[in-house]
Amino acid sequence: MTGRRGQVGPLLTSPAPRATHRPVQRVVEVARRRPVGAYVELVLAAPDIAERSEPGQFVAFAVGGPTSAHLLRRSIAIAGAGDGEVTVVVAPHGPGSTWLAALQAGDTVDVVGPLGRPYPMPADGTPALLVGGGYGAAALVGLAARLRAAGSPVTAICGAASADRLSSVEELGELAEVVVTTDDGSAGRQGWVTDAMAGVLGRVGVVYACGPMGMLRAVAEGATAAGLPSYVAVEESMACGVGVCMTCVLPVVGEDGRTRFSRSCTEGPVFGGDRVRFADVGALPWDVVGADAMGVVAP
Amino acid sequence: MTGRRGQVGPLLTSPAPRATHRPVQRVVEVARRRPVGAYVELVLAAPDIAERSEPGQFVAFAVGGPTSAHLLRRSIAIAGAGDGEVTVVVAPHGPGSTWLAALQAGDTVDVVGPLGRPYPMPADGTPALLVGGGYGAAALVGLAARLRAAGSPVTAICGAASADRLSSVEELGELAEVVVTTDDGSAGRQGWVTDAMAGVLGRVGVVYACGPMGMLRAVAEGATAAGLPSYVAVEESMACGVGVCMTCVLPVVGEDGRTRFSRSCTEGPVFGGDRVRFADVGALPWDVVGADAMGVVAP
Amino acid sequence: MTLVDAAVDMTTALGAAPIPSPVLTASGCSAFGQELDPFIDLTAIGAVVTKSVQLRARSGRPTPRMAETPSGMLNSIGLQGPGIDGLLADDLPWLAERGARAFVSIAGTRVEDFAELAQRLRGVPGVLGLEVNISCPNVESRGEVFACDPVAASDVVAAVRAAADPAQPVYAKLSPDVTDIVSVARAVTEAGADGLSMINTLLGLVIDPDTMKPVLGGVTGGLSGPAIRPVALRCVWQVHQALPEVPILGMGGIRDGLDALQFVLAGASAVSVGTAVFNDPTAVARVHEELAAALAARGFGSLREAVGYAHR
Amino acid sequence: MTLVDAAVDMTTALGAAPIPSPVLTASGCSAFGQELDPFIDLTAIGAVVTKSVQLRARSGRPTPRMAETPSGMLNSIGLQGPGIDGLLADDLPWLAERGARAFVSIAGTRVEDFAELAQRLRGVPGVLGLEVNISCPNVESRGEVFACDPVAASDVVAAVRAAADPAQPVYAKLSPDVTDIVSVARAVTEAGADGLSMINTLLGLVIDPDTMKPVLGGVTGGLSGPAIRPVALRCVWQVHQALPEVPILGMGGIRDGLDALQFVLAGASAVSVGTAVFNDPTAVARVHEELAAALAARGFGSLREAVGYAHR
Ligand SMILES: Cc1cc2nc3c(=O)[nH]c(=O)nc-3n(C[C@H](O)[C@H](O)[C@H](O)COP(=O)(O)OP(=O)(O)OC[C@H]3O[C@@H](n4cnc5c(N)ncnc54)[C@H](O)[C@@H]3O)c2cc1C
Ligand SMILES: Cc1cc2nc3c(=O)[nH]c(=O)nc-3n(C[C@H](O)[C@H](O)[C@H](O)COP(=O)(O)OP(=O)(O)OC[C@H]3O[C@@H](n4cnc5c(N)ncnc54)[C@H](O)[C@@H]3O)c2cc1C
Ligand SMILES: Cc1cc2nc3c(=O)[nH]c(=O)nc-3n(C[C@H](O)[C@H](O)[C@H](O)COP(=O)(O)O)c2cc1C
Ligand SMILES: Cc1cc2nc3c(=O)[nH]c(=O)nc-3n(C[C@H](O)[C@H](O)[C@H](O)COP(=O)(O)O)c2cc1C
Ligand code: FES
Ligand code: FES
Repeated sequence: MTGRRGQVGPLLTSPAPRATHRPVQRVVEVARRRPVGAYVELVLAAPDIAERSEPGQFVAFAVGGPTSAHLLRRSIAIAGAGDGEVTVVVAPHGPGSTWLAALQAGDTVDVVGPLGRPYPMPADGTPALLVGGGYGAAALVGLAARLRAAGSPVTAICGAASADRLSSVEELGELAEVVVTTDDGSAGRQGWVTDAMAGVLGRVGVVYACGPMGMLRAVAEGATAAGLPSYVAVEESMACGVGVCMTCVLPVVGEDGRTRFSRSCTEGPVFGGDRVRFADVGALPWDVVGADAMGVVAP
Repeated sequence: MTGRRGQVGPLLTSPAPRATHRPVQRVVEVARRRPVGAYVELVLAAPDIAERSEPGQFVAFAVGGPTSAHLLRRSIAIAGAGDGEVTVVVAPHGPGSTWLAALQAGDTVDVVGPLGRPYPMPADGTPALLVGGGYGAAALVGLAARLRAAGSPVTAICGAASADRLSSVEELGELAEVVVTTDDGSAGRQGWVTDAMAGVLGRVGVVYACGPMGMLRAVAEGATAAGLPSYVAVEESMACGVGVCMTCVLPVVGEDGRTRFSRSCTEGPVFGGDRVRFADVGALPWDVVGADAMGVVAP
Repeated sequence: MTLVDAAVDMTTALGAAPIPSPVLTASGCSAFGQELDPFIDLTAIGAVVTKSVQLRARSGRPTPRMAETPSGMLNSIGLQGPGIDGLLADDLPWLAERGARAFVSIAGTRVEDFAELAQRLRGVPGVLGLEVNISCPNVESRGEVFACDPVAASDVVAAVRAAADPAQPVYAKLSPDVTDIVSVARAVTEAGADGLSMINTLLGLVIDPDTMKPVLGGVTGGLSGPAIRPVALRCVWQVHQALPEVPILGMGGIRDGLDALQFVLAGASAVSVGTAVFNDPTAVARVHEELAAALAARGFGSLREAVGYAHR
Repeated sequence: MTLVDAAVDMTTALGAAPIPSPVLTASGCSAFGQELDPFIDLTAIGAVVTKSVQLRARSGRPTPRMAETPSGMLNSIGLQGPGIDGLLADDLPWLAERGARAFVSIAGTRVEDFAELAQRLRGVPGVLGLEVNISCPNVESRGEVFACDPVAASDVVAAVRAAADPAQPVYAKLSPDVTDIVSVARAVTEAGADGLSMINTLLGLVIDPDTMKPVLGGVTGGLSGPAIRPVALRCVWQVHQALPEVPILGMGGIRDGLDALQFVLAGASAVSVGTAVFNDPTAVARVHEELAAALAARGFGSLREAVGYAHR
């Protein structure tokens, strides 16, 4: 297990580079809205954001309107950008995402984006595996298109707990060979995305993933074990999305081999899969830079 | 000036009695919405409230929906009740009334009502003058209908700063002889409602008013000077609307001749015009019951 | 839902006085109970905590008495109320007649006032116990608030405990506006408090951008509502941590069952719902239902099992 | 609008250091400024108040580090930062190069730490002055927070004032979690503080209803945002009332120009915008514009005229 305590061998990934464009803030209109299984797809008329965004980036919404008690922004992956529009897929969960999912065509919303670092591209033509969990698959659509344009054959695995929690299967189907898995077998194969990965790893050169942390960990570990570089878009709790609050950190191994608490909004959300110390998320390992000043000593 | 410090002669009014029905709380749907000049008229599908309400009462809305930072209810006079519907006229002002005014047909809102004491009725057939300032005129429509049904000839004066701030002129026109005044002369006579009152006081037996405090004071003083009983619906800042918070008090002379800080939500909003000590609103006169315990001594 | 509720034993106690529900009104936020009668069953809630009463009738402060603030409000009512005579003549008999329990909040500006109030309330039917509102200025100490000084606070509590009906538990109501709430809690407990009510409002101020003066006639006022909930929970947590045997009546921004659950988990064996009643007159009863459902969903057989659970 | 703005003189000062705008970032709420560069002109705002820096680089606390609360949030970042070496090597040169003013927040757990930091910052280009974050546990006093004890707080401020560049004003940042904020303000002013930053966060707690444990790894955290604004305003009001000559950098829940106006009217000669930046990355610049327009609309020719106006 590279990139973790007791690390063996060199890392397979370089840190994802910054995006080309800087973010902007806009009040935009919802152009269209469509329920998709358990989710809601919103298409925003947001040309300034659409033209700047790259696959893997996200936007951050202010929620609740002028009377809102909810101050913090909600980060949502960009599921598509083009023709002046940005698409997102929202899973109603807490108060903010529920409010977002209830937006109607014609409503306006304050959004900042594009934010975060995009998925780095492999050498042209490198066969790629994309793994999406739940609404995470939506974030991979733009990447699949860009990979195809660069000559990469693309295989995509979309997994979810049940059929209604799958997303973007159709969109990915136009760009890639798609395998579907569900925990309950209500669509595709019954099982986890990692079960489906096994057969594909041998014929790709890079792995990309987006979805819940447990899945990202399993995908990254599988890729690393197979000697493949992987890039994962993590989902840490974020307050600002723009890099100023320091709430969204997780332990990531840097280029110098040292682990730092890195902000997933500005240094991520895309990290090298072998650089994220998944097992230590939520903990403070002694070898994180600055842990000594917190009174944590080497064992 | 009766009912004030240096009071002369007996009071002309009895305190308004309680309403017949107790209030209920309901989540109701907006059936229709219509902009009226500077205001918005909302018609609510609220049969339980409609059937219980009497002219002069009000309802209290929770504002901002599930994500709201605004905890306190907004009190709005009932401008009409019948056929299972309750009508209100909202002037967008601060965040809560602006939110209410933006409600659309089909939206739901949490409302408590009917609240407060209604206008007491005079002896059948007593000619009555109704004076409404701004959106306050809306609250008089139901009263006009009830008075007419009891055989009272009704004259109504509707006043406002400008034409777009008048309300319910048409509705009142079907029930009463209506005089319109505006400060800027953009509709009706230029001037104040009190200018128009002078000519009418001689031929009525009771005066009712709803509108801003300055106007209520002038109307009440005019009626009292003419020896006429008057009933005014006051507008004090309210936090709960149901009588539990004690924020909405003003100095009112009780049946025993003593002044108390009375809650305008449950002991009002309708008070005898000669019982409200308008000049002392916002002050703590020494002769208010319990002022001595606050350290205020008789001069 | 009803079945689930029935499964959780929601009984608790204020000191030694048993109550059927852990959810009470908060002093000053439900007057003397009557106005909530159209909305909830007053006999089913834990108790009606009455508006703080003093010896004499009080007019309270002039208006404006409130300002809405983000997720909260500021008030400066000035303890308007009928005085102990009015309370004994009108309000307590009304509650007793209906079978509702009253937890009477008493206030004063000298130690003797509090003692006299406790004395007058001995054996009064329907009076379950006393909540001592020590967030009042102490006239004998240049107006410093009793609750801000462990010694002054203990003096009041000791005098009340000595004068009060032994069957009536005495709860001291603490202010969060202190450097060390645990030391105040310890002092009043040693002085004989049977439990602690916490928290009272935080001292706040709002300026009207139009008049450019403080909104409230009294300049400052008390901040309440969901805005202060994290501060209230921290106080309950700290005091339960230090004094696990002392019963706590928790309050401060409780609006729904999960809010109440947080207070219970932090160490409160009962809760008061205050400002939320202004938003929803059924709040006290609703919070009871929601708390019962939340406890059931988490596998608790009784409220008592959950008290202080977050410390384990 | 632009014409109206131009009419109001918005210049002010931190101690003796003049600044072109009274609106600053708040420590810990805009990192070291860089991330706001896409959204606002960093040279036009009063200053970038940097995240509190300590002698050594710090990892900060493990996640979760925050919880959203009604109209606010709780945080327990644990002062993650590069340490003074990193600050001097990277962050301050970046700001200085851009022509942005830095008001450097320093923190430590012993008096000597603070003094050493002040010493290291002497004469550093672009460093306008120092904000002393005394809301840190004092390792020499069983972890009691410096800001909660007038003596410990003054010790820190005296040491910093003695070690710091005389051209750099020293502001002491006060905590609201005290019984008497005026006595702390008086003590640190007498110890040499050129001004006061107020307020820091309130100590709060949130319990996760699912895990039934405190949300934050650090158990308690700091409450910020509009929820605490009335408390912050009260603190500014009280201190300005008692010490009208002492400059105040006001903060706590400022979200728009009218919020900032309230602080100015209460006695602040400059303000910091903290948590609101998380909601709106342009907040600092927007608040400047809105405050200028609000002052103009009220007939003020300059910001200075409005400082403390509500007391008159
Ligand atoms: C890079 C990124 C991309 C994401 N993409 C999507 C997406 O495409 N579709 C989707 O439905 N959701 C997505 N999420 C998750 C989404 O941000 C959270 O579900 C949402 O913020 C929760 O808000 P809430 O009001 O429902 O919950 P609450 O728990 O009330 O949120 C409170 C606060 O915590 C933060 N928070 C809580 N959970 C998360 C989380 N999982 N991630 C980040 N912040 C969180 C919120 O932003 C908010 O500031 C993404 C998160 C990240 C970090
Ligand atoms: C009996 C009664 C009847 C009313 N009828 C109408 C009506 O028919 N149409 C209409 O547009 N308005 C009416 N009002 C006024 C209306 O209640 C306020 O304008 C509204 O509450 C202001 O809310 P806001 O969010 O706009 O302002 P904010 O200033 O943000 O309100 C903050 C708080 O103060 C209270 N408050 C502020 N101003 C008033 C006020 N004037 N009266 C009562 N509470 C206030 C609010 O209810 C809220 O609790 C009536 C008020 C009363 C007391
Ligand atoms: C309008 C109002 C009046 C209050 N009056 C009293 C009072 O008389 N005595 C008292 O001990 N507390 C009083 N309180 C404080 C509440 O009982 C409670 O401690 C505080 O509001 C926090 O709870 P909440 O956020 O649920 O309202 C009052 C609060 C409000 C909002
Ligand atoms: C995430 C976060 C981090 C903070 N870090 C610091 C800090 O390092 N040093 C400090 O003095 N204050 C810090 N604060 C406090 C703020 O500077 C400010 O005093 C407080 O949040 C109140 O202002 P606000 O409501 O505008 O945020 C922090 C606040 C937040 C929300
Ligand atoms: S979300 Fe604020 S720094 Fe990442
Ligand atoms: S509005 Fe609460 S008592 Fe009248």
